[in-house]
Amino acid sequence: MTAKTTASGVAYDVQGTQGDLARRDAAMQAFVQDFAKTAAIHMESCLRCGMCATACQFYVGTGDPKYTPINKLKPFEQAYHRHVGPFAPLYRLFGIGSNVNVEMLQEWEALLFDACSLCGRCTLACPMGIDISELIKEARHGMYKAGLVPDRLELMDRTAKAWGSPATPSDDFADIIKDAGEENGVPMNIDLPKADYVITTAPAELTEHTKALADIAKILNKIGASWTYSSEGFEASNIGYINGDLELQEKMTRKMIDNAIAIGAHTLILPECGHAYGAARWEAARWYGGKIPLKIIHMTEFLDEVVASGKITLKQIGETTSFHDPCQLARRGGVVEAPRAVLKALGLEIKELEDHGALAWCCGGGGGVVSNTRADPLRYKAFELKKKQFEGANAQRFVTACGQCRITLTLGAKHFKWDKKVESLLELVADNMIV
Amino acid sequence: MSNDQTLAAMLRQRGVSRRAFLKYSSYVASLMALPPSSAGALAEGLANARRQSVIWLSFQECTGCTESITRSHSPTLENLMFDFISLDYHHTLMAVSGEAAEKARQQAMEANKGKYIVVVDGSIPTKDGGVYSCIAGISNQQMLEETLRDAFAVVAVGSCAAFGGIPKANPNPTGAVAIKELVGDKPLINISGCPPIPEAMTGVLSYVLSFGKLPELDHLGRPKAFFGETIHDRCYRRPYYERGLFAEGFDDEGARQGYCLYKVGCKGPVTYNACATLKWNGGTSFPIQSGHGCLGCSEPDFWDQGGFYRPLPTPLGAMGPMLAGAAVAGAALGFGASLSARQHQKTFLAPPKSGEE
Amino acid sequence: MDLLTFARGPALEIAMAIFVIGVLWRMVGVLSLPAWRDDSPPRKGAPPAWLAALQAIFGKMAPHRTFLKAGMFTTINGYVFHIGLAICVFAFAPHILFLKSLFGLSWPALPSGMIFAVGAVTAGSLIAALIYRLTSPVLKLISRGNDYISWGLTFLPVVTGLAAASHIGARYETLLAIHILSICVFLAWFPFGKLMHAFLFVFSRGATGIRFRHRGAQI
Amino acid sequence: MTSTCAERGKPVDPRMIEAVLGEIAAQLETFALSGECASIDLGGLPFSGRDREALDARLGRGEIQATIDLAGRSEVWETGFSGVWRVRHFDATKIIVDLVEIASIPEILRSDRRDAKLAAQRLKAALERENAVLAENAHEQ
Repeated sequence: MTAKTTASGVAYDVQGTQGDLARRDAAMQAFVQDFAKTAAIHMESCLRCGMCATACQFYVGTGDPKYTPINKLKPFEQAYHRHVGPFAPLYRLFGIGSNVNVEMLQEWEALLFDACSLCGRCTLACPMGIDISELIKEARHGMYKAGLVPDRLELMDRTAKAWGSPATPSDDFADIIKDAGEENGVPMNIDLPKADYVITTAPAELTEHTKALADIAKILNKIGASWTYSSEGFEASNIGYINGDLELQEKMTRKMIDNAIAIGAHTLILPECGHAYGAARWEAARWYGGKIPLKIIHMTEFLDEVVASGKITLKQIGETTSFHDPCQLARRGGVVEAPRAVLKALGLEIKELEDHGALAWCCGGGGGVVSNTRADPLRYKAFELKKKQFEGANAQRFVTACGQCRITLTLGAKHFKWDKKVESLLELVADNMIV
Repeated sequence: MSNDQTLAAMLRQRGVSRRAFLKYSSYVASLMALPPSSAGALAEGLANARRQSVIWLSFQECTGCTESITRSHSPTLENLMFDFISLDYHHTLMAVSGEAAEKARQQAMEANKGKYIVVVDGSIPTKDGGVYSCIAGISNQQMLEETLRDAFAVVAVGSCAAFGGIPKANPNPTGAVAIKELVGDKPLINISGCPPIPEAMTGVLSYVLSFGKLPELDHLGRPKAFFGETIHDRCYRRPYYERGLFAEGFDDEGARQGYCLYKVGCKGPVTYNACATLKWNGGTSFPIQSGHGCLGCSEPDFWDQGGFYRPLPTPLGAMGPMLAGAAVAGAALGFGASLSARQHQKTFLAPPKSGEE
Repeated sequence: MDLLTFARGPALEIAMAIFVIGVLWRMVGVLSLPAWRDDSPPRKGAPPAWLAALQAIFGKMAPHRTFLKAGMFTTINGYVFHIGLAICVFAFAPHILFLKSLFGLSWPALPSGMIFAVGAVTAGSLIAALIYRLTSPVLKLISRGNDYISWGLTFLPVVTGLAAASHIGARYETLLAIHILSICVFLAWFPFGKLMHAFLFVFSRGATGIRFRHRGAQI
Repeated sequence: MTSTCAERGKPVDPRMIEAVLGEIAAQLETFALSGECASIDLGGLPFSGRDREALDARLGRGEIQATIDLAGRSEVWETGFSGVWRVRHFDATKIIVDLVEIASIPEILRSDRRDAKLAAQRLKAALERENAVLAENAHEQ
């Protein structure tokens, strides 16, 4: 692993010992294999109108045209036209659609990883409906194969492979759960052979927000559900999904699903994590290879369910709050109403941000950006947009439903010496539940 | 009739004063849109001109052009034209025939060497040695070449002579060509039309007679005075075109209202001629006024423009079968491309190696 | 053969053939690629795929208000020249005759003067689009030859059409021939450049509509 | 050049007539100052029969009217404005040239001196012939 700089002064990381050509070929092969019908249609359709730039926090934050979302796809696009598009044979015959070289890929590493949080705002801005965010995620596959991803993300990848989680070895999981139970005075279930609910976690809960582990347990205990944590397949934040490591994505998905099936759960509860929702709720079936025989829901959806069903009652807080919609949950997941219903049940008056719901700005840290310290300056530019909207909404509280968003926003607040505390929806429910 | 006298002297003998030249010249000036003040110069030129020897050659034609000029609509005035010229040879009009006729032609050529005007109607067949039209034992091409040798200028009258016309229409079995293909560098005026407007013929001849030179011509060799504007430009139905009011057929309400005939195939917008202003049959009417679209008869290859009733902006060929074939070919290429892409996705760089493709 | 006969005859025939072959080649080539199967359970109340696609195809006609702030010019100008082009192409009597000869369908025309005015506005709007493309840093960066060629080949039929309608610059039959030839070039380029978006937008928007509405997400 | 039934229905366009009158007025002024003659061909203008009538009504009739009988009839008259003449040539039935002339006298009315020269010879010859006949008769008596 080495940090380097391209001729134009862009920092990039390199993994592995492949030669330049091998690296380029690995990327190209992965790019080429990735294209299915929808991606191909989208590759054909760009009008070069620049609308996507207006939607991208990294372009708006910096004003640098290279952060225009469609520009981040340049090498991927060239691979498409030269090898997959309907005129690819002509492109190859006449040697047009200039080929991608390793220098280009090095240059694009930062554009694909540092300057994209996979937030998908560009997709909504595109008049042709091109799902740019999805294409960037696919382009990352080739970058991973080429050993051209930010070192911090690659480190998490290797950790996840070795430990089953980028946060902690599987062997330590049971202890973390027990500790969280003791600290918060909540009885915990761990590694029960059979249960209706399996609770999964993301690194945020296993490191900074361990109270969340107890919070959900508290609620499940209250409703008298049969539930368990499991040392096997507890990790829902699928780092392969973010890094472009398809093998890891498949492995993590299968491990989590197979384990839940083995336990006989009818519901798998995903943690307060955005990408976990994208990877498990919408993509898991592809890796599982068919319909999954259990329900996969996000923590927020679960909270909405128990609150709406009246199984728990909540104290009325009676203050104003703004809600930060995690991109993968709201924009790309369709969960917009659920968190608001829960906030209302808590007696909170919602003061919406200027852009909220499906159109909310990203926290700036999604898609691995928060873990990739190299991207900090860019991330703070994005945070400023968010901060401005919070201040505009003028609410007392500031709630979200994603641990990574919460960490990103907290880091941003710290950087700008902003004294707003970012709260978790789960925590609010657990703390205000009438026992 | 002697050709040494001036026209003025000749007419004076018949008791006609110079006023006749002035009136005639006013008429020609008006026809050719010359400034009215030029009528004086034109009259003077005509009065001092000698009677012009004209040799009229008819080749692959229908005699419609001759019919047209002999029925010029202003007989009392335009008959003067026949006083100004000496029509020394014309199959249809001359009294003599056979060898006597050919002798008249030879005599006229001898007597007016370098000064006579050759008027041609009809196209020239060139295929198979020109056997498809012969007069007096020689092919039309031979007769034209022989007659042109000492001519002052050539006037190709009618679309057959000017552009090949109907004989040249697909598949052109006789290899007909326009006169301009055979005149070399002789000055040539094309007065196209099927038939041409008689005033255009008399106007042009008067101009040449008076000024001794050719009038201003367009890129097809036609006098701009008569072929400078399209039928559409001067059509009285033009306002309907601008307002989007069209006859859709020949017996619908639009046709009865006198709306624009563009949709039923009128070629007025691309046809240069003076029909809309001079009109026909003594200024009575012209095709569009009588309810039929312009055929475009004064334009090259008017017979092969896809049909008189096919609207101007439509493609000439029948596209249906071609497009069906193209669709099948396109779909096949598409499937092929997609199969090849799938294959390529599998095999591209599959056995690890450093070079690509 | 004069220029107009060439334009109305062989040129148009070849251009139409290229157009049809190219469009089908590209569309079939893309649409017959294999697709990922989505076995994830749809969000409760998600519309069926066809409806989801339609929702996106129509829904995407108006941008979300938040993107309008920065994208106002692109959006409004885009609407102006698209509607302008549609009016000029489909509401001008000679064009209707052309289309009728191909498809057998006909509809009422707008007055020529109105078409001329719309054509002039369209030409102005296209020029504005080009100026924007040449001056905006984002567009300068992402524009390719394709964008400029497609612009030029869209602009040409508009100006040659205006010239033909107003008889400016040359004789009418020459202007008409040039106009038709400009359309021939436009048609021949169409399948290979971004002009294809006239067909692709249905599938591009539709695919995203299906993906997003399946998830219960807004498009 | 000639009015036709199709055009006859056209309404009078007052702007066109005003424009022609303006042109006539300007040319007339020039003629008055410098003696320079001018001529306007109404056939070259998009004039209908009714337009001509309206124009002639505006110009009015002056003191002189003449008819020329030559290859069809011609009519010449001075309008109500001295120096402004109307010259109208007919073929057998219809107008073929229609002019407004600004001059002392329209050219067509003038007798050409070359014609006059011949006429003089003719007259002289006629007189001589007459005298000779008279002389012969006298001699016989």
